[in-house]
Amino acid sequence: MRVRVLVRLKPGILDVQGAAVQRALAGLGFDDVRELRVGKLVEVDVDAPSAERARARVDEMCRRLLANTILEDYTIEAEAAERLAPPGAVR
Amino acid sequence: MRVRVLVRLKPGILDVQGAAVQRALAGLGFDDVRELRVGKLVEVDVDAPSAERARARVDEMCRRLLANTILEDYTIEAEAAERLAPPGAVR
Amino acid sequence: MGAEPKVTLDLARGLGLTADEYDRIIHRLGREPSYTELGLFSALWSEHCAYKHSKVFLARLPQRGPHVLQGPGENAGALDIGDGWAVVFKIESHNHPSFIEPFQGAATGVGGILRDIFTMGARPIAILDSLRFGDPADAKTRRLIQGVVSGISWYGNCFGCPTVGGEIAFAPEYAGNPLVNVMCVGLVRADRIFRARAEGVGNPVFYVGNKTGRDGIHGATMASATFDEHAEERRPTVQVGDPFTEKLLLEACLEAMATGAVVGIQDMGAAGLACCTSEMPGRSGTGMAVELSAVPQREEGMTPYELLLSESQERMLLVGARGREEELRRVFAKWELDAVRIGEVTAGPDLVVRHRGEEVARVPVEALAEAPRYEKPYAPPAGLAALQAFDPMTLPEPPDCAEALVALLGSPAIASKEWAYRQYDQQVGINTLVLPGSDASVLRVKGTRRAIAVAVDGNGRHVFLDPRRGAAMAVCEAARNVSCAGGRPLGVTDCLNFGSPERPEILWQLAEAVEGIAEACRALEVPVVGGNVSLYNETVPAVGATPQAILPTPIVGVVGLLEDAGLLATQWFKAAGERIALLGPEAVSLGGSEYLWARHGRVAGRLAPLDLEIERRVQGAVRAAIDAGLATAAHDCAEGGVAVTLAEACVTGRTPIGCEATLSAGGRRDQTLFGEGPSRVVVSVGSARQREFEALMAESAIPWRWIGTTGGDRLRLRMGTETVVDVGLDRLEHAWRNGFERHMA
Amino acid sequence: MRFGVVVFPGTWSDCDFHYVISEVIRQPVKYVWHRERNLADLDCVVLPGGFSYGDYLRAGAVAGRSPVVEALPEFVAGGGVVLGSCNGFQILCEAGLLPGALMRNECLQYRCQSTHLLVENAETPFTRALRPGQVLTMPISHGEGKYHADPETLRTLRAHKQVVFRYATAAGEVTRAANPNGSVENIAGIVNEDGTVLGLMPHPERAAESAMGGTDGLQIFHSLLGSLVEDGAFLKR
Ligand SMILES: Nc1ncnc2c1ncn2[C@@H]1O[C@H](COP(=O)(O)OP(=O)(O)O)[C@@H](O)[C@H]1O
Ligand SMILES: [Mg+2]
Repeated sequence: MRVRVLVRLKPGILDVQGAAVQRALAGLGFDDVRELRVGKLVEVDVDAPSAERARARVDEMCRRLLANTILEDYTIEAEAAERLAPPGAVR
Repeated sequence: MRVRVLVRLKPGILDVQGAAVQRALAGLGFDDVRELRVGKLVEVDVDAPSAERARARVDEMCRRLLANTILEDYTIEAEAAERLAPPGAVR
Repeated sequence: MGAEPKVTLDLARGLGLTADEYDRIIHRLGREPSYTELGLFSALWSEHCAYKHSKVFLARLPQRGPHVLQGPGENAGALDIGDGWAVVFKIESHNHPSFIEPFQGAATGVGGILRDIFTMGARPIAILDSLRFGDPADAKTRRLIQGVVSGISWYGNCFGCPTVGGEIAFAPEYAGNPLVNVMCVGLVRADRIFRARAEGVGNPVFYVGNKTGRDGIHGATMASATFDEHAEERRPTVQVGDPFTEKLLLEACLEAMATGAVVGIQDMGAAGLACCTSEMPGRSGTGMAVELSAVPQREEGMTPYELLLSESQERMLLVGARGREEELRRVFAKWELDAVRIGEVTAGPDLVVRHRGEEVARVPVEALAEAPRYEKPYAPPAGLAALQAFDPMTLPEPPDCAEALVALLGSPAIASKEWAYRQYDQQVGINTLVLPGSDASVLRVKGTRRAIAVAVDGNGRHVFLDPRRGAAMAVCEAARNVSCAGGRPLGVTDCLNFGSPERPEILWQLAEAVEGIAEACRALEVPVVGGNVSLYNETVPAVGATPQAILPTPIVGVVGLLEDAGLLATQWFKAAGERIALLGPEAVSLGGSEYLWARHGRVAGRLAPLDLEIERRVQGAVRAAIDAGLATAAHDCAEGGVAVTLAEACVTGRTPIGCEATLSAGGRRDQTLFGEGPSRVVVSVGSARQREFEALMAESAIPWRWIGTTGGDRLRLRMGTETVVDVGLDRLEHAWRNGFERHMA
Repeated sequence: MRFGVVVFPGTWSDCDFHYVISEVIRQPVKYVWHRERNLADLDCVVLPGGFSYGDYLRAGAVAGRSPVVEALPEFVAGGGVVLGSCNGFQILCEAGLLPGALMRNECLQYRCQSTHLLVENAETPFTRALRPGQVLTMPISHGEGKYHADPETLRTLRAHKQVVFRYATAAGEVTRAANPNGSVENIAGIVNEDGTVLGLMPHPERAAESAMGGTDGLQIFHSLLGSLVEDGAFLKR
């Protein structure tokens, strides 16, 4: 069962790295970026009988280790989330 | 236009973070993890007339800066990708 | 697994072997090699492993001396420093990988040299990095610098070895071919040095460390991948560093060595398993048999060829004592590492490689070590004589020498490199007595009164204009830096970075440079105990254009000994009212100088003369003055000449202290101030000890004179009675602190 | 006073603390392996600097869940004290033994440099030999030392005088320029409510001998020893 975890800084916390990337993009001429935030992607393949169980298990991993809830929020998604980009964009 | 970029190490490249996290989880009793890979999540809000344009623009950003294409692959997804986790899991 | 490609001359060529070499292999084996065997030869007979073009020259380097415990031929050299201790050190290049992927390339460069040190049983205590880039005003170069410096920082810091010194210099010739040379120094009990030998028939061979993937398999795999549809997946991948695993390897290896159950050990660096399984028995006249399917693997379906040639990082090959396998396994298990038995030492003469029981290679160990040696023709480059004939005195004098000095102090090559080294842990291990920022760094040897001083140096412009003298000057400068810290130079490691040896003018540079290093080492009585050669450092700027080689850049690392760690010196003035002496010859030249490059954009002219006997005596005199507690500061005159040396002595300490000095009249002002020449050192002496110092200098039989006094908040330089520079320290300090950093901010 | 220096895979200031404790302040000291849960024979546990488990996920995250760290609450409840420096501070926060969290330096680079620390609370076992307002000089060496806590936590920290050190100028002014990593309110070191667990980013063990450039770090050890000598209060056993 493949599950995907997205870990992001909590809304109130300054994302210094995101700001730096945004600045660097602006320097390259990408001045159309309104906002940019950088987070972590954790992809887990977990032994579980059902998607439900897998998700519950990964939720536990997040609480125990994968996220620091003082700083970070997390979302769990089923890996199958369709990739909305055209195949060409998948490198 | 909000777009989400997932940056992952290319297959075959040693994922030192992923391996370390997997070992750590096993140490915490999560021995049901078959594989775990750590990547980057970049969420970009870009000024664009259409989803197409936004995606094309972000694709360019990926090639120029957001991904290191020697080591990394990337996927671009529309931000609206439904979150498949139950609301309770969103922290 | 796709079928193995058929072995043909074309395939051999594709793997980098020449037709002649291919014939030799067939002749040596008495048959066609198998594909896997061809892989072994291609790797071990590569320039990188076999030194085909440089070996004839390297033999000229002096390698023996009273302190040498281990010369070239092992993973690193070793010198006896007394009280039962030895230092183990070596320098290596990671130029090509760092250009492809600056962060990981530099990081894995650090990882590789650290392993070379701890395979000898030594605990690494210091890293030094010598870097060369194009113009930092260029955005692409800046990204390279950022990547390389953060890669070194990441690996060294995470591993836990301080980076205590190094250098960064710039020239357009490096833009397409940056240099990343890393030196590491370790400490070991002199009677506990381990060697990369496979002794004792029947002893088990263990594989330890990270799993093997398809990382960095040399272009070879590319060629072979066209034979099946999996070409894309098989593409060799960039090597990625894992400093955490390396740290575990360090602790586990040292602990395993302490049990006495380790017979020999070597790290899997270039050409990975192929290199270890042939070099280790090669050194001890034995053979080895290994079973590749036992090798821990990260990817599916790896072929014998790939398993042998993979350059996955953080791996070691270890020969254990028979019957003590369990002991070894326990130590590695404690550090959460697998030690897997993959074979055993045999009576020889062959390296026998099996895969799932099937023999895939059987090659005499000696044959793999018998790469051809080339003695190709060489000749000086055509335009060199004209360049040397250029007279810098035909250029206009600067209207304002103070302005020229401020500009020179702010040139990226001379300006402070704090931007880089504040990203490096400089102190872990609590040995660093002198941090980066002085001529040499000094590390104590705990439990003794001793300390070691270390420095790396090299100047591509000097070597380009006069390879022999320029390279000799690099040895002198590194040794002089060590002497200025109070250390007696004991030994040298060198990294020879050049273009393609297939071009006669490059080979000439290499030959001359090695000769220069040898001359200087003999004169200073410092043997070369190890090093590295990096050739083919060139880029083709545009399709069809002639390749652009780097400036010929031998980098020299020197390790010296202080018998008393309390008697060390740093480069900055400590107090007002002290006298300043200039030791060494007056002769300087603007030829090949930083000034000529920074102000006039030229690399031309002749270098100042080098008298190795004077050099030796000046260094001895500086050390004697430091040992006697007479010198409160000692600073070597290098890039930028005596004016920059004095300015640095004023502003690089915690509290700036000004000075006044009178330089010899007569010459042109820019030449006197900024001209460069060897064997020159500025020393400050407390006024009460002036007479003693004079006596000591007289005894040392060197040219020297008092030139001024410290104090105030300005730098004032006179020539005769004319004041040529009078500038506030704040301006000098600002220029020096920001000259490089402003590019990187 | 019996010290234990904890060793995680990837720890590197362990030997430095061990050296300073045994050779400089000359106290009994031993290494404590990260799997150890029995700390009964110790008075002070040191969590040293390094990159435990490579710090690959977040600094200190994995070590914060290790057996030895799980044993710390009981050790502290029994009268022991805990000193976490650098990675040790990160581990204590990750384990929830100290409030807040340490994030990537604001400059996004590793920083190894000398810093000045303003002593704010001189009433902890770690700072009793000091005066409030005193300025110490100690090096830092980290990539993730930006202290973060939400406003409410910061209020509590202030209310209980839990902030022990702030980055400052040599003259003791708490300024933005003196803050090497962007820590909130220049916080460099804090204690728990009881004052028995100290976490700080700087390295006291690197400032314990004049040959290493200063001895201000020794004050923390002297405070600990003095606390023991004057009243064994925090040593209930
Ligand atoms: N420039 C040099 N000067 C002296 N010795 C050298 C030089 N280059 C290489 N050597 C020695 O030759 C041996 C083989 O070098 P090398 O192949 O670089 O070792 P490694 O396999 O560890 O990279 C080493 O002992 C090294 O010290
Ligand atoms: Mg080696």
